[in-house]
Amino acid sequence: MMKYSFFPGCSMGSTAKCYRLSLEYVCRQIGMDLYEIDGWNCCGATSAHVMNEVMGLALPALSLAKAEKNFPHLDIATGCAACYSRLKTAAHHCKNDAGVRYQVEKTIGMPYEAKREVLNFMDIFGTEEAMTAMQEKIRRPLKGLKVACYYGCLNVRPAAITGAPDRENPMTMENIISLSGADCIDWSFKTECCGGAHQNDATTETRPLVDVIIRNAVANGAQCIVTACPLCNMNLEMRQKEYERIFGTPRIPVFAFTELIAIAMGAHWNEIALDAHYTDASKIIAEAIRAGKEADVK
Amino acid sequence: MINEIKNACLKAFESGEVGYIIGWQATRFADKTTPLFMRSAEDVEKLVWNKYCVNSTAKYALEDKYPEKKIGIILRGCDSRAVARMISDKQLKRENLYLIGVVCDGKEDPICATCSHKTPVIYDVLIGQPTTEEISPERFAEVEKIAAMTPDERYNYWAVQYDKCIRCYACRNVCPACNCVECYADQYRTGWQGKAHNRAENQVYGLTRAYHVGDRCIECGQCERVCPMNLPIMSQTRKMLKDINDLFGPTECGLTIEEAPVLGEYDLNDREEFM
Amino acid sequence: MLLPKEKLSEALGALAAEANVIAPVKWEGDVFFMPYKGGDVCLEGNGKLPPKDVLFPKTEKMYSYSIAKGTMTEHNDAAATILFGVRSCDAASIERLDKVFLEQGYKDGFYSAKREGLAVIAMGCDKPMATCFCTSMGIDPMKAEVADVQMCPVEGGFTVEAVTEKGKEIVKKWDSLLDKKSKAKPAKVECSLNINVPEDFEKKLMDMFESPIWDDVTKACLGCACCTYVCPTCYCFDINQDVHGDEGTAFRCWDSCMFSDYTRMAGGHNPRPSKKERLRNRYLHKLAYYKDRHGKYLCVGCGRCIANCPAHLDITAFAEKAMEVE
Amino acid sequence: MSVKENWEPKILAFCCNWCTYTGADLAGLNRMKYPENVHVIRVPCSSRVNPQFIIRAFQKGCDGVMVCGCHPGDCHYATGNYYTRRRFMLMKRLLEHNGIDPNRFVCRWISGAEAAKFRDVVTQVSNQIKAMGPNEKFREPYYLEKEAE
Amino acid sequence: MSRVGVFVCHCGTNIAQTVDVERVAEAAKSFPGVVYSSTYKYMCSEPGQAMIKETIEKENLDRIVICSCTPRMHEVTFRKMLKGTKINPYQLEIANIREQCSWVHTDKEKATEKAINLARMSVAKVLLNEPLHTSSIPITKRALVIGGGIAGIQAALDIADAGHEVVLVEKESSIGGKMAMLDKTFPTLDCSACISTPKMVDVSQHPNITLMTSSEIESVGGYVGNFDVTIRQKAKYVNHDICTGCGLCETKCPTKVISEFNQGLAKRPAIGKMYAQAVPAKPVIDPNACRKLIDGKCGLCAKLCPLGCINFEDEDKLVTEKFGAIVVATGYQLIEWGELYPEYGGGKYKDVITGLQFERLVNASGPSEGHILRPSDNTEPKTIVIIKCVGSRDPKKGKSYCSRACCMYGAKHAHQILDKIPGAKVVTFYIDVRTPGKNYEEFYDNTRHDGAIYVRGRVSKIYEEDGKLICLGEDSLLARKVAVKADMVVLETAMVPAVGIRELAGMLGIAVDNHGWVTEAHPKLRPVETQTGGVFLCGVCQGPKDIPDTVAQAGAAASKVIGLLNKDSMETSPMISKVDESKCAGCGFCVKMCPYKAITLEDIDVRQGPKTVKKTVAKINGGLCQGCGACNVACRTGCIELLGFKNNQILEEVDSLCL
Repeated sequence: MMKYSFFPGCSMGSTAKCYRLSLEYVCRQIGMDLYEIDGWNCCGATSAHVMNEVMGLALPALSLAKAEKNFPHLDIATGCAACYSRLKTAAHHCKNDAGVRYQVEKTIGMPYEAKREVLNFMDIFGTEEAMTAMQEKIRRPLKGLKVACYYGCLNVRPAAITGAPDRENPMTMENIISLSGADCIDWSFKTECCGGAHQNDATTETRPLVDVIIRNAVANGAQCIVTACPLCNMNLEMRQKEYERIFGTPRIPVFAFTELIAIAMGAHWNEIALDAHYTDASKIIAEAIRAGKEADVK
Repeated sequence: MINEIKNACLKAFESGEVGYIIGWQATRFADKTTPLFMRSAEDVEKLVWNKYCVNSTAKYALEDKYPEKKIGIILRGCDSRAVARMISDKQLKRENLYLIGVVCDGKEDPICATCSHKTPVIYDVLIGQPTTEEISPERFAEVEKIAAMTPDERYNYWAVQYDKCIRCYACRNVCPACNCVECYADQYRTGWQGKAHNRAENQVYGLTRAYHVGDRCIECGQCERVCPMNLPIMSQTRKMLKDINDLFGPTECGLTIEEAPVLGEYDLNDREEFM
Repeated sequence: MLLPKEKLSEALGALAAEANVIAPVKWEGDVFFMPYKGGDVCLEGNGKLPPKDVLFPKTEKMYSYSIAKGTMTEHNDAAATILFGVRSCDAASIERLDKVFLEQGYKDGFYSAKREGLAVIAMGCDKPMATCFCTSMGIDPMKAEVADVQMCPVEGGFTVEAVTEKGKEIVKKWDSLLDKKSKAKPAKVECSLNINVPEDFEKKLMDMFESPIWDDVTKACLGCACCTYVCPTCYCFDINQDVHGDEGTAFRCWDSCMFSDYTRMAGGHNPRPSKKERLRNRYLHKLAYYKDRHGKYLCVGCGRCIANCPAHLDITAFAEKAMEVE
Repeated sequence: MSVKENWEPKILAFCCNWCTYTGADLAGLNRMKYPENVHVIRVPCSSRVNPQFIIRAFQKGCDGVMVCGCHPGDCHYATGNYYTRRRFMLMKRLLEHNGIDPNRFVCRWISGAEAAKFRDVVTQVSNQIKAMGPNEKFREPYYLEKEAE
Repeated sequence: MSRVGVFVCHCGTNIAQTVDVERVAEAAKSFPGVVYSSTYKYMCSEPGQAMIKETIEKENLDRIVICSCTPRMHEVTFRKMLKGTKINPYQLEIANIREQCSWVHTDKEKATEKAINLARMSVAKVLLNEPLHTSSIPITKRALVIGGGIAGIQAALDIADAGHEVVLVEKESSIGGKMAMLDKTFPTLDCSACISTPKMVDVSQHPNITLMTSSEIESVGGYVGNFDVTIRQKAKYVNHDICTGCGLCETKCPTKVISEFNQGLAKRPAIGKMYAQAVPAKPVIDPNACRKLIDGKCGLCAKLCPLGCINFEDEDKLVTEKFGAIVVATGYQLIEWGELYPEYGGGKYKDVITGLQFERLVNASGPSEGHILRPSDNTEPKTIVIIKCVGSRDPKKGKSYCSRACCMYGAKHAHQILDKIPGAKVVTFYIDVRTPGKNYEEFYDNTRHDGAIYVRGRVSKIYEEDGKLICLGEDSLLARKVAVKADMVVLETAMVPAVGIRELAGMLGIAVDNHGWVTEAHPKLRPVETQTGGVFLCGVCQGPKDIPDTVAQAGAAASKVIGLLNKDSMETSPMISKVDESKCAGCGFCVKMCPYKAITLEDIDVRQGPKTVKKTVAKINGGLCQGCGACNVACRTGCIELLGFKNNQILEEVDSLCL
């Protein structure tokens, strides 16, 4: 039963277009239904809980409460690492601390019992059911494509809230990407910080962070980086031209992990807006598809 | 309810394991019952179950520590806690007992108002529907009433009570927590307790017994029931229980058969008030 | 003669002027025989504890000594007392105690001093309690054995009849209050609890020493001393010292045959090791041994042991069961 | 309660041999001064003091009782004073429940080096009890009669 | 009626100045039981004691009270004095009228009054004193040492040299422990093998020492002087009696498994000595590696062995022996840093090694014959990073304590690298450098002088990039980030207690703290003894320490054992608790309260009417009971009483105060 209530988050509709379209494509392919929570609101991302503790929990809790009202028996799925972190923290505190639950319920003006789990798409696609469903739909394996899976921070940390088994060397994305036929490389900067929101206000300090990540990926043979969070995606890809000018950082495309799966399932460029990438990605993809076909022929 | 208990007794006798079963029987007075020791099926007829079954049946098992066959006991909630008390004090062996638990409906005894365990905590067979239990708010009412007095008032209150005491030791002989082989009061040579009947000796007896059973008292109320002079003995042990509650965490005694009394334990982060 | 009800406290007040009067008074929820200090007297039922405390106190200081002063003094200062409101059963118990303390060769000095100074004003029973069975023990509720003055409750007051010289002096003090003309006679009264004790019941009981009924009769007993300490005719005592360095006192205090250490001998042997033997001994003493020696039952049927026994044992139930045994 | 002029209270102190008794000796060694009312009974460990002794002391006419031992954790017998702490927390409250004035029963931890603390505690307790006057509660009739003479 | 003598001492003027001793003696005459009282200037002096002895004879006294100074001073003296008389030394009470009376009061009247009270209390107690006799328990003159590291070896040698029999039990197939793995030892840099192997040989050749390797403690019973210990001698599958240790089997054995001794840096055959200089120098078969034992194939070594020592049907043997004393020397192991520090690669990178692995690399008899080579590609590393406090001083991830020796052996490693690899670069990341010993600081200075770079800060991440290990860290003194491209990283990991210490402590009845280090009787005053009589400890099992401290403690523990075993029997203090079994109900409240586990519940036969039945009663082991009296209060019936402080004695003392 692959049914989830869906919290899209702000970037899914805008900067993370590729992620959104490929995600919907894959869901269509494997028959997973996402029911968008009607009247969902901003999850507070990295700023709300800094300003006010209760507000930081109430904002996500409001959407969770609405989800609990509309679909009381569905877990909540969300794509962005920040939304995932905030929703999960709110659910965690409301479940375990009656005092916090009371304050949150008073603020949002409706009951919220935190009965359902909050999941990100790596958890969802990593389930047995989803993996077998995707396996059947793979038609164009991307043979030989070297991929570096990048998790960032909030998808994995803090372990107390996310429950990630291994916070230094997670492997959930690798298992999913290997379905698409691509080879995931072993590298050391999977969970290093990409600078997050500070890429806008403290660029000089955070610029080297992305440089080091990309260098380590390339040094370990990666042709592209795959992420599961629109913010990481944007930080790693958008300013590569500028880094190349300053540090001479090599340029490699950065995909959302659902894009590779969608391509491997046979999605056409414009169906998943592949051309919207800052760094041209079509060449290595085409090459990998061709290698995939030859392997089929043999 | 009475027939179910009788059937349980008959079944116990048929099983052949049980030597005798302790229950209640009527007396010539309508408002009194006396303990009944059923040895065979005919005795079971005499069994009664009404609101006057106030005697505790548990402590009689102490007199027969090496029975050939099992001792059957019909247990109300407080009797089951008495059996649990004596087992965890290693004075009774669980395998020597065949326990018929009966969910109590409250008896003609003031203690039943603050009873928190109408359902027996330990039994081989249970009769009646287990009820939801919670500790009654009135549990420490008596203690708080005394605590509100000034020290002198408190002393005078107790002085009057202990002037009444005739040292018949009924409270000791009925209390399941008082299960020593030889009571300190009977060891006249050691000199703990004088024989004279005066207020000071009675106070020594009252306080010593309260301290001895304080951390193991199961609040069955038998001591107050049996006292011919109606002394408020329970308020002494309940004072100890209230302090144990406040100082070392909520306690109710006689709920399990391996219970570690509070005074036999220590905890490094107990409250420190003697610095 | 008749003493009107409303004049009673005045009458007692008159007596209290010269001697100390002990009367049944309500204290702490029960009726006790206590020194009378005015106020009203409670005449329903009987005292929780028997009036024997007046003659045979719970704790009685007998002698005290001091090595430093080299002295030994006896404490036997018995003041004249008037015991009011004594029921026939308690009066009978006084007669039993007299026989034990005074008529067995050795006259107990302490008891006899108190007994001489005592005047007993008996009060008949018009409403015996549920546990009373004095009639079955050959006691007339309206006629006390050792009474100096016999009073009986009647309509509107109490009949007064002086029996002994002491009685006459007391009645003289009440002269002004008495209505001499009234011819009221107390009605006959019967106890609700009756056991018709057969002739030579004591012989039968004594032969039943080894009978199996003792097991089930005594099984429910808790072995406490409640019955002995509320019984008007129990007269066992223990003498002990209260030593303080080089001075001390010897005192006499109640003891009970139901206690384990009552018959424990040096070396630990105990002829009555368990409660079975002890309760048997108590029942036989009340219903057999004393009657066998002195012709009267030691049990006066006051019913206090039945009312106060924690395990609700009942001497009359035992008696009935004993009668059934051949 | 009028206090007779030159009445001196009698105070009993159970002191554990390894800590408080040593501290008391040290106070003597340093010639510290404290009132004469406190009489020390030496016990191997404060866990040897049976709370029934406290009742006995009041019965036999003491005006105040102290129980002193090592600080928890320093006990020569490792866990002795943990039990002492629990026993006397409960007995102190039971005595108060029965009318004994809380200041008449004091339990303090005094180590072998705290001679000054021993003196201060003893002085404070005896002054307190001197102010309170003789203890009428729990006393045996013998003492009440002796006082009457 | 007893005849008590009261002797009041003037103590020069110490007492007489503020206590009217004559009046005390006079008042004492009126106490019940007192037949004689007198005073003397110095009761504890020779003439004083003579006067007392003479009076005892003349007045036919049977108990005495001495009012003098504190009993903690002269109780022993007066008890010795009474040994010479007909009075039992314990029929004596001392009233402290000096430290707690004359010295602390000024008012003579009140002080005398108090002295009389104290005297009366002592007389009241002495009237109830019973004669007590010290009982003695035999001492088996054999010692058991658990653990064959340098601590166990040194303790065993010292005890054996004193002429006592020692059994040294070692879990591994050879003694030597961690020291045998080391190359050099700080601060003198003398070779570890050179100073430890001679001692190991001494152990094997010492007539008084029985060596039991591949053996573990199964169970411990009894008490000080009379421990009966069951030892499980695990199957060796090789008959050591006839084996000469030629090593033929070792060379021919086909299966190769990871060598634990070499910390996983090399392989070892299924049969063989733990290491070259192993003592006993005889091979042992590893049951979970040998193919013959696992699936019945092979058995080559049995065929080849000229003397036929191999026996595949060998089984564990349980041996029970009696011992007088036990020394725990179980040592330590290094913390499993893999799961705790994933940021250092969690064991993925081959070239991130622990201190002991480095010791094996730099050790001449190690897998690389002393050349420091990278385990990944056996090339000589040029830049080496040493990280200290991995797992130590880190309550969140590892242990909260400092492991004491790593600063010194870290500096030693730096020195060895600079010594063996010319032009090598050593960067040591540290929090603080601790050099707490003789010539330690000088050794550390020389190392820095030789060129070791010390960076104050922790390494936050190690990752591999084109063959190099990039260590990201910070230099908190210069407040700047540091990244070192290293060829090899040595982690100085924390020491943790040896596996199985909690079970062993449970068997011995000794305590371990929350980390698992054995709790000593007193950290400063009794560091090598434990709470249980007859059980001693030495070495790292008590807490992290270096070799000099370990050997010093081993000597101390040995001296304690020798002190105990020199006596044929041990006097137990007579002031122990005794149980009156007729009144004991077997409720067991006292058992839990005894800190020394001296009380056990046992069944005894009791006649109850015609039948004899089993009755549970408490029994006290005189050897273990230290006389604290806690059990006396636990017993409501009062049937367990501390001799010398019985309930009636203390009650009499309380009563006599207010007469």
